[in-house]
Amino acid sequence: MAGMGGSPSGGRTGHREAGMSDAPSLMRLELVSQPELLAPVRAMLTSLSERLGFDEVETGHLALAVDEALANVIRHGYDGATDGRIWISARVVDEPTRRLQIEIEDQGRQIDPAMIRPRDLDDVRPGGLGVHLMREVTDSCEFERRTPAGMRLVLEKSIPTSRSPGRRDNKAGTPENGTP
Amino acid sequence: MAGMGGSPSGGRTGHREAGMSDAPSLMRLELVSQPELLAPVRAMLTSLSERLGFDEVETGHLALAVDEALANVIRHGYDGATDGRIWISARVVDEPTRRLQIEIEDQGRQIDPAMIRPRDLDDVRPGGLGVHLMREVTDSCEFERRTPAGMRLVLEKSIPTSRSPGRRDNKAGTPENGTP
Amino acid sequence: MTSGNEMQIDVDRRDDLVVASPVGEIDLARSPSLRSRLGELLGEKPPRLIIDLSKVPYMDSSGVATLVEALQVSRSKNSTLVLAGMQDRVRSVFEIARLDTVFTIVADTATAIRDGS
Amino acid sequence: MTSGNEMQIDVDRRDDLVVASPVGEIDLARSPSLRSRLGELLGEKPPRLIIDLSKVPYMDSSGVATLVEALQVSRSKNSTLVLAGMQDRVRSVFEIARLDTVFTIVADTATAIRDGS
Ligand SMILES: Nc1ncnc2c1ncn2[C@@H]1O[C@H](COP(=O)(O)OP(=O)(O)O)[C@@H](O)[C@H]1O
Ligand SMILES: Nc1ncnc2c1ncn2[C@@H]1O[C@H](COP(=O)(O)OP(=O)(O)O)[C@@H](O)[C@H]1O
Repeated sequence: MAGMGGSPSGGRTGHREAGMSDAPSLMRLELVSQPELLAPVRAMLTSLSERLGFDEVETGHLALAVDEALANVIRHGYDGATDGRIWISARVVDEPTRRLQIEIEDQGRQIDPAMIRPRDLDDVRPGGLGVHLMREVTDSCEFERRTPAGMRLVLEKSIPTSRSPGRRDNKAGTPENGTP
Repeated sequence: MAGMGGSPSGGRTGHREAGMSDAPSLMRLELVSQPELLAPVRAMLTSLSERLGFDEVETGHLALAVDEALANVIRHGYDGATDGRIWISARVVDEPTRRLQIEIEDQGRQIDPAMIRPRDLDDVRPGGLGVHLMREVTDSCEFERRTPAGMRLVLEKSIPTSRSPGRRDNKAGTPENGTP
Repeated sequence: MTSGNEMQIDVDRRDDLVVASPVGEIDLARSPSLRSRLGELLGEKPPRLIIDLSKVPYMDSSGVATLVEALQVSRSKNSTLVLAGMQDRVRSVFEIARLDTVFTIVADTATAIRDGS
Repeated sequence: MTSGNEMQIDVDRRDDLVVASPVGEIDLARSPSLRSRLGELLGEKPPRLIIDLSKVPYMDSSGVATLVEALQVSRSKNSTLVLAGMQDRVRSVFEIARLDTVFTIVADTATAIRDGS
């Protein structure tokens, strides 16, 4: 299964950019820039991060960060056009610390990453909160220009190490653990 | 946004096979053949089909059909290896009737589609139910060999026309519809 | 693909107040629908508009922006806007956006009605 | 990626019966864990094993196969296996597989305990 030649999304593994880990993706999603698809993507990432051991709050934060990122691609990258393409990939990176890495790529408008920044929150007005929320709920949030077009955003969130959801309620010494 | 050249999953739109509609995909997912990813995929498809207007039972059936199909790819196509690739795409086809079409592709073992059939249910034994379930809960379920490797399965389920989830509880004549 | 974009909003009109209860997740797909319904309701210049968020399990910044705009419109119309019944996950978004002190936020609709805040 | 593969199963031992309550969706990732826990429990040769499915919102054919196997093992050990509290969506899978008459299926655990079926 090493070669990706002839696969429907051939060439995927040829795209390792600066900042991205070499770990293979668990999943890679291509979608059109329709706001209706944000809910399915959140549902998928919520389930994935629950399985990875994130708790409810962290899972909600991860879904929020990706939702905000995709909403920005749809609104700013593609100016609301619904036929743009967006790629989302998820991988688990173990070094230096275990974390979930989500990469979001588009082919839309490019912008200097330094220009993508949260606004002053004291100025209460509608909008301008997405980047602030993304930064607050992730451990890392890095934009860069893609070649030849569009933007790439890499979001990272540390995976809690100690929890194991499967055994959560089974304490040592209770009958259900004492089975021979 | 027409050309897909240079996109991370370049060449996608070049893959229109017999039996597949020309309608563009809403989403296309590439995943590794790990059973842990079945839950995230179900969550995504559940959310997508709710948004498309499927009711709870139909939504559950759709998720079940795709789950069974993926489980078979993992177990039979890849013999349980977790580094195989699987592609799932979802599109809405309008002609002749509006339906959700889910395509599942792999690069694993090939088998004569005529050999993939439900077993006699009167013989009660563990296993051998997946294909039967898939057929029962979808409107169409067609296997074919892919070129050069692996299998393709196209599942279809009709989209109910009359329901509109957004207005479900708002009846004409009630105050909330009488607003100027 | 459009059927899921319309926000279900249950509306209850009482003497001097309107209770609007959106049902479901509020994101970029649905906030335009929420925005236009709230605009309609505020157009009626209710003395008080209570937005019951108890059936909203998720809200992103497009939903928050819609509520900020509704707050501004309500002020221009001398309506009082109150957010009631916010779930924890939604409240955390308001806190991160530092809007939890900008809005009048109460535990539930009953409190909002009783307090006449 | 392994942390979510283990099925949480709460076990309650009473006089002549064991109640096993799996919690969560049962699919290809989790049915091996369910299979080994049920094998352990049946190894104790309980007169009755009640599997409480009230906290299982989803089951695919790998879960069904695991339960069919457990039924066969229970018979070989003269244990009585009862499925209790099945949610509608799970029941529909058993019906489509025409296994709803092969298993003893009761409304809830209390019924299973009382009836001594
Ligand atoms: N994907 C993107 N492509 C282009 N520009 C972006 C993108 N994401 C964010 N931006 C820029 O960053 C600014 C801040 O974004 P944000 O905090 O989400 O607020 P808002 O989108 O409401 O303006 C945007 O106004 C836009 O100029
Ligand atoms: N994706 C696939 N690739 C290869 N063979 C398959 C695939 N899906 C199903 N099959 C074949 O069809 C048979 C019936 O499948 P199913 O009804 O799911 O029962 P089970 O998988 O328990 O045997 C399998 O035993 C296998 O031989």
